[in-house]
Amino acid sequence: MKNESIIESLLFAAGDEGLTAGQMAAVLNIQIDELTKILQSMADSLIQDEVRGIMITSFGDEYRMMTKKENAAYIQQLAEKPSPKTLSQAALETLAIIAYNQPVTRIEVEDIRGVKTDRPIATLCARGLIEEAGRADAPGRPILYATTTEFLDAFQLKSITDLPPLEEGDIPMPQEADLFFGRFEEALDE
Amino acid sequence: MKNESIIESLLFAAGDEGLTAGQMAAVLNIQIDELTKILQSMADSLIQDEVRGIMITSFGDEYRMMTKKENAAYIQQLAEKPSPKTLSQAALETLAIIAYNQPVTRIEVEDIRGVKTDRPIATLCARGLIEEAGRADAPGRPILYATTTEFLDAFQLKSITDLPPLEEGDIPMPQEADLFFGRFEEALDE
Amino acid sequence: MMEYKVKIDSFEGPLDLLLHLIQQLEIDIYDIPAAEITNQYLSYVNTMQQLELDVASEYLVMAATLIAMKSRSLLPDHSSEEEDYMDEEDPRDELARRLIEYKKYKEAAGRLHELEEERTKLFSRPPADQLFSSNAEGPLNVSIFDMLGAFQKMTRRKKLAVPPKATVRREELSVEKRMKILKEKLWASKEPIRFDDLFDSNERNELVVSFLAILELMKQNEIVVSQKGNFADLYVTAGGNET
Repeated sequence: MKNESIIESLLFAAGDEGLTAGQMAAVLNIQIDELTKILQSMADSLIQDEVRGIMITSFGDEYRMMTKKENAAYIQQLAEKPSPKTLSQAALETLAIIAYNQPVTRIEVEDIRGVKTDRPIATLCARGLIEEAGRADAPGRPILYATTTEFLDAFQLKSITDLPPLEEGDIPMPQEADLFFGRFEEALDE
Repeated sequence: MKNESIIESLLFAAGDEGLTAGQMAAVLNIQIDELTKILQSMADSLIQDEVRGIMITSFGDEYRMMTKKENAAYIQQLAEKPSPKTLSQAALETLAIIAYNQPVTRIEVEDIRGVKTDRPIATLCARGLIEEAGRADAPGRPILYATTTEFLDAFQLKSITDLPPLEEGDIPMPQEADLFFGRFEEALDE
Repeated sequence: MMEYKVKIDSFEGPLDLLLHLIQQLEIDIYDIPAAEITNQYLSYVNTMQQLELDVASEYLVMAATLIAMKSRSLLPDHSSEEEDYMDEEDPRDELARRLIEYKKYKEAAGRLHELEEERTKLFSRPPADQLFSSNAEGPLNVSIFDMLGAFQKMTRRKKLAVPPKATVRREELSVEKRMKILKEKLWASKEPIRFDDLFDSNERNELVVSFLAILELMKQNEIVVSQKGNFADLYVTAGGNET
């Protein structure tokens, strides 16, 4: 059953965002009915198989891969044993996005990372590497974040302009607004 | 085998941050030897099992869960953005020279390439593939460069010793030594 | 002419150009014919200059080296003094050594490229937020390179198209269909409808389609949009040329 392998790859790579049956069926080029049947049997066997540590959950027609509940305590243990002197991948990613896009909201960071980012932001704030820098002019007036002088110290930078320039296309930017207004302008031109 | 389930959960949660054998062994409260044995058997059976779409890879002392190569095209179909650009020839040559000779100064790289190499080095730094590794004990104390763990990740190498061996090229070499011994033997025959 | 330009531009430096010539002319790298290679090399560099390409100084330095090598080869042959093993080194040997050294890494670069391509076929997922510890303390020991590495790792991940949240309807609406739905909704309502409430999906495509539909309806005078003042909510009413 090659389809099961592809579904596992897709759900894994989709992260916490999940995928709909429709999206997966389209990729596999099969009927949604057939897809949901495969998904159901995969989900069942994951639950029953003691050797497996992940499961498939569904919400509406959205499917997500998650760790099994009974292993939550072990994951928690991992979180409680931080390596003291370095930052985690999650924190470094978050920091990089803020440094290159500042000031920026949490939602924008999450949009780029594709995963929730409350905790990394809380820790970076607690560490004094980022700080609140006003509010965005958007619904809900979300907090904007920017790097601090401590950030410059920690990374031995004279100023924020000292950050190594990234190549064109390397900086993922939140683009929703641009797309929207791009099409809006097109429409006006007509 | 409950341990396998926990390991799967841990690797899944860690995502592309990966985990060391030590971290996992600590959580499971088992010896590292035992853990690596379990990991190895899990990795093997994932590769062999056609129904599975993920696999366990290792580089450095870090283990990570990844999608299988043969499913790449399906994931690409759902991807919002194209893959990041691959490196230019200039950057690749520079990286090769640094990787095989590290730590090495910019001047040494330029000696081999026969051309200025500031920009490729800046690009490689910005990509996190090389980093400064102290200063050479030479006039002007030039910066030394070495590859990073991100380099290992970007090229799927377990360690730096995993680099494909440098070939002497397909230019037929008149072997100095052979010539010498050839003549030596001739002399003995007389 | 264009072909030339592309070709010449694609050399990584004088050594790369020389390797190309050696290959093209099928020359033994250990016995480089100084005159021939110099002439070929100079004609390439000339073309580059004629095309007003920015010829790196390294090309000119190499040109000078080659010319010196060529003139030496044209000098009367000293090889009659065959016994003189202490003869100074043939400059061609030094050049061959450099070319071979460079070629080694040029080929290694090719193999790295293949590995890089293979790597783009593997994907992982973002680390779970719950894994992230918030009680890290002590002095920080990270460099800018750690940050850039993490950042690159992230760009290699694939962000898959996010399914629409909450609303399940996935069918794509055309602007025309959307206009019809909006019209029905507005005509059915006695009160003006708040502009924001006309968008019943957060999905980008749908937002754009709805928005275009409203613009079109305004243009056709099918609806009237009103606002009490700057930054106040917009209200939409059916109106204009009802038939």
